[in-house]
Amino acid sequence: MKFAILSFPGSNCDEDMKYALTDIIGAHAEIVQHYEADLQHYDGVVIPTGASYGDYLRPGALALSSAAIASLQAFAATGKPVLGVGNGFQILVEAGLLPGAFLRNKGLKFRSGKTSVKVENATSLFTSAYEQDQHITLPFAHEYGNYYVDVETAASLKKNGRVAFTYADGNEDGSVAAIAGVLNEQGNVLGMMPLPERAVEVLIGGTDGLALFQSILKNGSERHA
Amino acid sequence: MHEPTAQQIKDEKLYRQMGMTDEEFDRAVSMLGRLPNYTETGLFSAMWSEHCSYKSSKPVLRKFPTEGARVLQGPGEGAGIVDIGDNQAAVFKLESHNSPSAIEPFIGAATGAGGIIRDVFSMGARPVALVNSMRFGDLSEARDRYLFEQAVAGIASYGNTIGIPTIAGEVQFDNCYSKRPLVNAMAVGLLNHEDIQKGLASGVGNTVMYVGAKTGRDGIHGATMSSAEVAVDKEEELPVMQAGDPYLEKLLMEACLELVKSDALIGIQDMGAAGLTSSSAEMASKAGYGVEMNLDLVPQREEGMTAYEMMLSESQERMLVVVKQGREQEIIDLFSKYGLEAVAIGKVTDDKMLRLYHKGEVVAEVLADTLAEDAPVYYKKSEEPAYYKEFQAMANEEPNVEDLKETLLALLKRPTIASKEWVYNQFDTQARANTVVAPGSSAGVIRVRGTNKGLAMTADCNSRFIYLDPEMGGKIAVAEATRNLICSGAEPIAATDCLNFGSPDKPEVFWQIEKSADGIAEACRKLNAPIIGGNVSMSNEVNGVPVYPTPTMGLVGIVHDLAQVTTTSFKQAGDTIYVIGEAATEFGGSELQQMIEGKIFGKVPAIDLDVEVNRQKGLLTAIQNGLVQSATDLSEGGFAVALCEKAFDAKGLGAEVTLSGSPVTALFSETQSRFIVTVKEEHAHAFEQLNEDAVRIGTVTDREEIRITGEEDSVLIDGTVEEFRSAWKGAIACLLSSEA
Amino acid sequence: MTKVQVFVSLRESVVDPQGIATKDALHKLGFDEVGNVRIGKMIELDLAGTNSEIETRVHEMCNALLVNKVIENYRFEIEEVAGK
Amino acid sequence: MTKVQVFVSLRESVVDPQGIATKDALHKLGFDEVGNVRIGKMIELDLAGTNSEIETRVHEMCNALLVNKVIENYRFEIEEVAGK
Ligand SMILES: Nc1ncnc2c1ncn2[C@@H]1O[C@H](COP(=O)(O)OP(=O)(O)O)[C@@H](O)[C@H]1O
Ligand SMILES: [Mg+2]
Repeated sequence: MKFAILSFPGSNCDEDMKYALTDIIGAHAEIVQHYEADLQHYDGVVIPTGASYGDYLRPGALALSSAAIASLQAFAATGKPVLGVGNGFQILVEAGLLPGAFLRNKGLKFRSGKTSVKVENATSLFTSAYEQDQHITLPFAHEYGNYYVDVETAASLKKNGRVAFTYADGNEDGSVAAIAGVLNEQGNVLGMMPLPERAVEVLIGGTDGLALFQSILKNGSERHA
Repeated sequence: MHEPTAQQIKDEKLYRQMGMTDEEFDRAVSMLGRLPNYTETGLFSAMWSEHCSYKSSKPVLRKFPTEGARVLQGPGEGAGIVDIGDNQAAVFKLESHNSPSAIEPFIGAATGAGGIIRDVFSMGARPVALVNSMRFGDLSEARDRYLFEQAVAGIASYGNTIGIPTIAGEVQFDNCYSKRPLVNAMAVGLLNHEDIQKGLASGVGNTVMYVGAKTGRDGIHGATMSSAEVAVDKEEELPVMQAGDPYLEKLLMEACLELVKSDALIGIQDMGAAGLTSSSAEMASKAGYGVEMNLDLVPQREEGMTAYEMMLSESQERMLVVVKQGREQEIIDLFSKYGLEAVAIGKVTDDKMLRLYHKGEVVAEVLADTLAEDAPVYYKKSEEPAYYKEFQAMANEEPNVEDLKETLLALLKRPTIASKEWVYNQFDTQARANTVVAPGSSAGVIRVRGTNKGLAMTADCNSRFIYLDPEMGGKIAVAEATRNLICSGAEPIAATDCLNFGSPDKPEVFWQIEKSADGIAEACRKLNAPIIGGNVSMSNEVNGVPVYPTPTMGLVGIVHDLAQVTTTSFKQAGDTIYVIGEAATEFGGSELQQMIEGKIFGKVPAIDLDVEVNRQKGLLTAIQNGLVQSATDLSEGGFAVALCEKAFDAKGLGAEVTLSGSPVTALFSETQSRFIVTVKEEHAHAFEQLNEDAVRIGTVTDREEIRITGEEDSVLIDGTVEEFRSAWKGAIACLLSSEA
Repeated sequence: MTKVQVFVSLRESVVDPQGIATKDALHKLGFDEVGNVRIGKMIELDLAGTNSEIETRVHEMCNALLVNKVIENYRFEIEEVAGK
Repeated sequence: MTKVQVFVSLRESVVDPQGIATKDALHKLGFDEVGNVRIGKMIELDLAGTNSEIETRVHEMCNALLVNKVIENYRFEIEEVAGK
């Protein structure tokens, strides 16, 4: 499987994502700059975290000015997997590929650390290698991690299994329904604030993020077969 | 606004408003052979400020050891460089941003981080980690709480946005810093030897290019300002603050790191203090050439800027680069890929002049050397303050303590000792996915990708010790920093310093500077930590009262094998607990003394550098031989605090130890060169062989309890880890939420 | 050039953590008369064009980028430079 | 309760990175007519008191908390709730 890591000006964790996908997971991944964003030849697109456009105006918003957004929307429409983590999630939301929006953390401060996350849907192509309701520990780092959708939308997301992850102990940033990760209707676009690419090595952040990438690989290669 | 004439500047002594003395002005006139015009006077005043010229600290800096087998670049460039093997090198420097932070803490701290990051990538290195060292008042006053909260947020916003993890630092609180915080930032970078760059403008005809942010009227005379006492009450009258743009700096950093691979590049330097002036004059002077610039070509953010304003602006995120004649287009294309402008604004000449054109006229013509090299050097008067004799004459006594446990709990709540989680949880400590040890242990450690090595880093300075006894205190600052590295399994390889002091015109202050430098220099020699760069910040005073002398030390070490990385926390029940070094009755400048007496006095703990070297060698060897489970150095609060810290993050573990001697001394004294180490039983013998000063005092238990007994089984401390932890963890947040 | 001020505020239904914190801080400082506090953005644009052109274009800018309709509302004022 | 809107903007000469980035984005989206962009705050307060009381108090609030005089300017408008 061949991944494009879509990098916008200011995206600063594209290298981390590439390292996780290639050196650790053993997948094929290339960093694609937003201006050369021709994504058709890839089997999956990952939008890394890290303050694209300085998080100015609204985190993720200024990416809308890039031609890459159109090709991203086209790519998502093909049903191939699109993963956005951290700022990547914020970009997916601003681009209308996922519902909702992000508010400043309830505590008004940037927070980084590790958090316990519950797998709410272990049937998606991103999460099938996890157990249903499994609790995993993932790093996070954000100032606008406070996910907002109106009550009705939240309810329907839950009902339709589109809530992939929730915060298991303490929802400190104030996300609606403790939502930590959301799928689109077709289930091929996932956005999440916790950072799985920082949890693929014992030495660094633990290994609870591995299963997410393994899921994508497994399901990806199956749909190719 | 109409600029005064050269004659008016002289007659009305206008140069004084720019921070120049009469003598300095006369010196400039004689060097120039004529009266300087307004722009030229600005150049001199900025370049001859303490901040740019080190005019009063140069003689002191000469004391420092700057050579070593690993040193590739000592002081003088943007940052120092040390070899770390495998054709790679570590590049780092510590720098102050105290005055801006006193005026606008968020912006001041943020641009401090931004500036030191630029210093590192201007050497050709990829910045991989940040460290900071900060000082504030004790948080009882609203202004100090504001300064603290905003400075932390400022550093966080810059580091997080640009994507460089903050992996270590220190914050201490004392009212000598009330309204006059210290904010020191350190950046560490990595490069391959062949990519080392210098700030040189050489080769007649080569092109001087301006890259990065446009120039505005912000930060004019920042350099002179940061060399003077700040009046925080007159905010509106202050010059416009130079705000930072971490997003732009990220783009600039990536572009410059691509640029250093190009053979078109001759030299590159950050436009830091005194912006265009210092970068152009220094690049010319260092290279022995001249530089000629047409200011009409400088990218400008505002209209109608004068030559004076452009040369003295401290707008952030700008670099000056010199490239081979004829290769300009390549550079322009390179930068435009990152959405940045690169503009040719001048060329290198052979007449050693800094010559500036504006609107078709020559507006300044000064020998570059007179601005840089030949800046005045002062040998300030030094005088031992009366307090020093007094303190030295005092006998060492124990503060009287009623309840040992209550005292320990109170110490754990002292902001200087309490958990700094409130601070470092606001930093992205994991960006770049190389952080092996995040803030919370002795030193921060990152992996060097592609190798099995790690880089450890720390910043330390106990200014109370330095105030009471600058020479001893200087030694202690270096020793504490190396202890933090050793306890993490790293071999110290080099140091950087930031000398934060009061006004050097005060003989007592200059005495503190000299003496602490003596102590630092000796300790750096003994502990093999050459000083490869640093920064001086003077006149840190409020209403004429200097802060405690605070020469912060930033140290970097190598972990030769990541398997040797060691942390503070207990690892396993049943492990043997050792203490290395005996407690003596030494409370001068200790946290306990400040807490109980409300002031500090007396002799500081004595440090014997030979003993220090020995113990560090023994401990590091033991760690490298895989004999050590956990290690901590004893610092503020002494033994009891350090023992608790080892239990706080160790799930399900506690400690039972027995101490001899007077309880208060055994628990709280800040005697130097001491460590608490835990060792697997099967390694006990081998460990003892290597550390003759190690004494078995107890074992790690599988109960979350801390139990310390004294002689005849007297119980000194007995409590659950949780009660100590909650005192320690919540203290800072609690102080911040307090009213009034 | 015409100056346009776009005022962006959070929708009623959206809680404003910053507004709440500011209100508490004001109360702490003794400004007890303060009720609700909401914090929004003021975006100042210099624009070329006739007022009616500007009017349509600013709506377009708000929809395309400046405002996130999920959480925000906006209004704007066009002021002649002369009017300053 | 009276509604007060405080408009906080950056002092002239203070760089506004957010404004610059937003301007570039607007240009990329084809809004070439956009000149300078500056982004400030709008703080909406519900207050009790007579207009003249409110006027003095709001100035106090701005000095005490709402405005950072080192880098920001402010102005405000008092509008009768009726006036909405
Ligand atoms: N401002 C800061 N930024 C990042 N880390 C910090 C900061 N202040 C303290 N820390 C971290 O908190 C831990 C304790 O700090 P400190 O009490 O100074 O340790 P020590 O006494 O061993 O020097 C260290 O890991 C240190 O790196
Ligand atoms: Mg320390």
